Amino acid sequence: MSERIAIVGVGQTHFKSRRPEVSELEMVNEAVMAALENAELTIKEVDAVVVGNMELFEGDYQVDMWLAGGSGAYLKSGFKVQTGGSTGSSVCCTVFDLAATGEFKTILGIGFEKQDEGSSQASLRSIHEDVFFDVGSSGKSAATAVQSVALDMMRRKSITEEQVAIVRVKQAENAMRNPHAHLRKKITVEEVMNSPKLAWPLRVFHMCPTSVGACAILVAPELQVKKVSNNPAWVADWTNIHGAIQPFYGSITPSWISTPLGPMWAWSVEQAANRIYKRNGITNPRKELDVVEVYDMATWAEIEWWERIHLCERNDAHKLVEERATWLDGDIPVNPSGGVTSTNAIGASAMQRIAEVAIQIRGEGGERQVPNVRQGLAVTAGGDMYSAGVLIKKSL
Amino acid sequence: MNQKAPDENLCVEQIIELPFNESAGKYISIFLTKIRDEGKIVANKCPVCHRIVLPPRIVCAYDKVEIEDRPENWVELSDKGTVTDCVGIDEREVDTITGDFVGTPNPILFVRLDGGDEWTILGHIAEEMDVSKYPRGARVQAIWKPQQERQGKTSDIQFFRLIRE
Amino acid sequence: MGTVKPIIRSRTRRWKYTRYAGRTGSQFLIELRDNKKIIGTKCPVCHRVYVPARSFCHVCFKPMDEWVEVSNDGTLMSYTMVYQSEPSYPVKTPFAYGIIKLDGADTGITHIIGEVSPNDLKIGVRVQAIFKDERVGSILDIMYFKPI
Amino acid sequence: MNRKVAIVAVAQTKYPASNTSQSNSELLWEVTKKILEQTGLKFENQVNGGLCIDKIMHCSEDFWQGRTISDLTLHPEMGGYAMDVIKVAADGTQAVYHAAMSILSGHHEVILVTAQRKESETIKSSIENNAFDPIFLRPLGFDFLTAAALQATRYMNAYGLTEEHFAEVAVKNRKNAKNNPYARRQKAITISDVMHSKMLAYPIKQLDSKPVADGACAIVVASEDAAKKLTDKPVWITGLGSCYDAHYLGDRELSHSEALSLGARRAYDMAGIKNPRKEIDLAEISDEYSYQELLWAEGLGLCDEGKGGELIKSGITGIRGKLPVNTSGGLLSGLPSGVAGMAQTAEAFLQLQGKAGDRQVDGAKTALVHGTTGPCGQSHCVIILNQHKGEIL
Repeated sequence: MSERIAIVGVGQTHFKSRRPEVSELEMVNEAVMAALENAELTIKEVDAVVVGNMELFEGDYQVDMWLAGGSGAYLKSGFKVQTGGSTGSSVCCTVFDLAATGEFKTILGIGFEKQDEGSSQASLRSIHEDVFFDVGSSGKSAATAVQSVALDMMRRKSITEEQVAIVRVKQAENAMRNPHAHLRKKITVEEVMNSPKLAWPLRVFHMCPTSVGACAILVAPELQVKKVSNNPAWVADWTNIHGAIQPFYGSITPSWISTPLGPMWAWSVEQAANRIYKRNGITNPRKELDVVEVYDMATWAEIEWWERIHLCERNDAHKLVEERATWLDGDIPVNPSGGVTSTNAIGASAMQRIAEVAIQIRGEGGERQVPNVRQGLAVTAGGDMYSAGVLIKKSL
Repeated sequence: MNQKAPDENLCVEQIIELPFNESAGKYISIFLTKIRDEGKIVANKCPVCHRIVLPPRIVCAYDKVEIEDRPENWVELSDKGTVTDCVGIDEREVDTITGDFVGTPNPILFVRLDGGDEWTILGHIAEEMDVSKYPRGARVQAIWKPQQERQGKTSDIQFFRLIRE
Repeated sequence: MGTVKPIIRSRTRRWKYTRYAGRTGSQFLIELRDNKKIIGTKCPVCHRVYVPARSFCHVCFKPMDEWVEVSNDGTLMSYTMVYQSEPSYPVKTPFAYGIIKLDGADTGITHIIGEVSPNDLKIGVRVQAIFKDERVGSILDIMYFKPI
Repeated sequence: MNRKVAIVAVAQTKYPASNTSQSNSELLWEVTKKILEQTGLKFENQVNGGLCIDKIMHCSEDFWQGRTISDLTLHPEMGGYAMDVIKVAADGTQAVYHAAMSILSGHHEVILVTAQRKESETIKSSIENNAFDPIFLRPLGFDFLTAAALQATRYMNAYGLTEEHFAEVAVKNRKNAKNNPYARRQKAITISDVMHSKMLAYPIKQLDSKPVADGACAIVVASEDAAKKLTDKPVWITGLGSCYDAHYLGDRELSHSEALSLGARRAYDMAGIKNPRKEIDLAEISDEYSYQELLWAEGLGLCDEGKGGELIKSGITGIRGKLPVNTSGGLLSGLPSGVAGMAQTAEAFLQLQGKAGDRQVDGAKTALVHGTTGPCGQSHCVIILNQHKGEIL
């Protein structure tokens, strides 16, 4: 049977917009060392290393090769996995699978991005650039995707622009309590509402930053967990799902323009959560979950995900704002870390969602700790409609 | 000698240059040849769900079955259609290597072509710069380049122009 | 729709990167540039001296903070004469690559071997670093290693 | 290990030097379609429980398509909609490794593993250069060929091997390819042909080197219960091992591979193999450059260290030898990198099912598949396949 597994350590660098003083390898090593320290383990107890990032963002082919010197992979098993923005959660799901075989003692998963070394814009553009569909492709930025979600929410009267700004302030407040977060600055509702428009109703302050940093997790099967950890975050379930029905081939992108099946991104997020709920008998997520981390590439997305993962009824997101339910002291805190809106080093972002839930379960959240966390959910979303859902518990 | 932080943060500038010779493959080649030689937009139709797939593909992503290259599976779409979304280009992207602007300054149009279904949306550019002229539901038509200038790319269509019906 | 000739299109994709050498890499390159010196780092556990210098001993997985200056002379551990031309090669073919264990180092540095004919390339040959006059802080500030 | 995992089906395209008539996605659909037809399987989202493909493991790398998220335009052709999909960015053996582990985890029952690559569409060397340290190695222009050449020189020098030894590997593998219907049609070559082929980087010559290839491969990996329902001849994956080496060539003793020995030991231990030379009936070994088949054979313990030359001379690794190596024709006959490890796994599967046609190794029961990722085999993956699932205690 499959082994029960737990996260026994989490490590992160401090996230910034630039880190010219360290190489990519040195930066990754910081997260690895932090994870080992957090788990009170040495690299000797690790027997597999799984790495993930976006190849063209730093221009590294088979980056796990060069990184072997700093990732700890030397003479250990492992390989690289990559999807889109969900790369970090794909690494986690891979690590969880490996751990559940019981064939390994401890597995290290690493997600990172050093966006100060490349041109993220050009690398992102390469997603949809096409020789044959050579016109009209530049309109497909992440901002366009979020705009369509935002417009839809406004039409449905799910949320007001002011409420979105209030949620953005919540994200900033949480980030200020998280020493690792990138944007740690107090902002006001007025500042958010007066920030420049990107594509109405989307504003600059709603969007995630371009960050540099790395995240690492250590996962072990039960037998090893009992030996090495007195504070494991048990990974009860995980799932990964891909939702694009018609890929961005050339200029055709119904992926987020309204399709007969709705925006695909949202669809995969909802599916990921639904699978986890169904398999784990969760019928009232707002009540049964103590903390939630979502992949909020923009403030609007966080709010859309509230509905998609059933923290409230459809069109009722505004109620969660009115009740301040998703605030740190609310009944269902979302993104105590400050979320992707505060920190976005792409390859690390999705892993940080899972890592933060583990941190909360382990009671290591410091100023941002949510009291009495027994069970938490992380849901991620990334380019080409990849999503993952991970359920983490204090005890199984 | 003990290590101290270096006085400077050195870096290496690198440009990765990869030449590609991409084949469009069978289905996209049919699509592009029709554009180039006949000024027609073709799509294909899933034999199971009858969804129309634009650009044509060998497989229906939804049903995961092959859309065989048979006459009954091909559909010719009109070059007229309805705007579903229009996105203005507020800030033009500059290529970090060449310093040139990327793409055209024209707004990006998503056009649901007549003769298809809710899936047959083509992304292209609008003739005029004013986004507000292209509200959802506006009717537009493709303006083709002259036959001799067409190369078998979607840019063989110059842009979409508003039409009155 | 019958057979059509496959449409094939050429284009070149380009991306630009600024790769940071990091704290150890920077110091190594600064020494090359300013002092024509080659430096390594020494592992506090296994005492291996790594050249080029780097921040961690991958064997002991320990940070290294002890600098060691090694000789500009060393011994050829392996070599190849390259005839095939590829865009990434910094010099015209034919040219030689080698792995050189510098005196005082425990690992080999990989570089170009210059002023050498194929017949002189042998494992065990002594070589010396030849620096460029104009140095910018790059591994290519060493023009090549040449047999002595 | 209580659970068992087996390969139940494989599909391949042909591997020509260049395939301009199919796009990447059309190549991929060719193998996915064959798998669906062979097994009758459907995808999880298409059925209401029961036996179905419940995960897709795709193997590709962004560089080869010049596109961030390389799998993005390929999902319809691997059945990716509404499915659990993970992309492994390494050699195909690592994707099979990951898939097999996911089955052993108890979280999946049937996994479709796919890979496709069109090496003819861009320049391999220019991509490979980016696998090296960006500060100390990349500016020097290294690619896998020149790194391999340094390794080959060191290897020859350490044990007195000659270029002829390497040439013999190329001759043997090209000969084997003649009987492999998926391999491209090429004329037979002699030692002299290899020795007189164009010198690329001493001691590696044109015919010592993997030619450019296009193609796709798909493999279905399943749990014991599922496997038994899907085929009466499952091929069991009894051993899995993987291992990284150091990155810098000068940090490694290039003439032997500690990482491979370790990776192989992991696989042998899992499979309960004590004497690989006796217990393994055939091996598919990564032979991107001819010397590598010998060096890796040493690392795998198929001969003593430094005895790779004797191994090829003895004929043991010939198709009628005691331990045939690369009956498929190997990478030297033209397999796309990345896809290569999967194609070699597929070959071992066909051999153990007794379906290898004219290249069938009689009585083959246990096979070894080996793949590498990175320069000079910086990362190795070893898979042991067996006709019998074995009861390891």
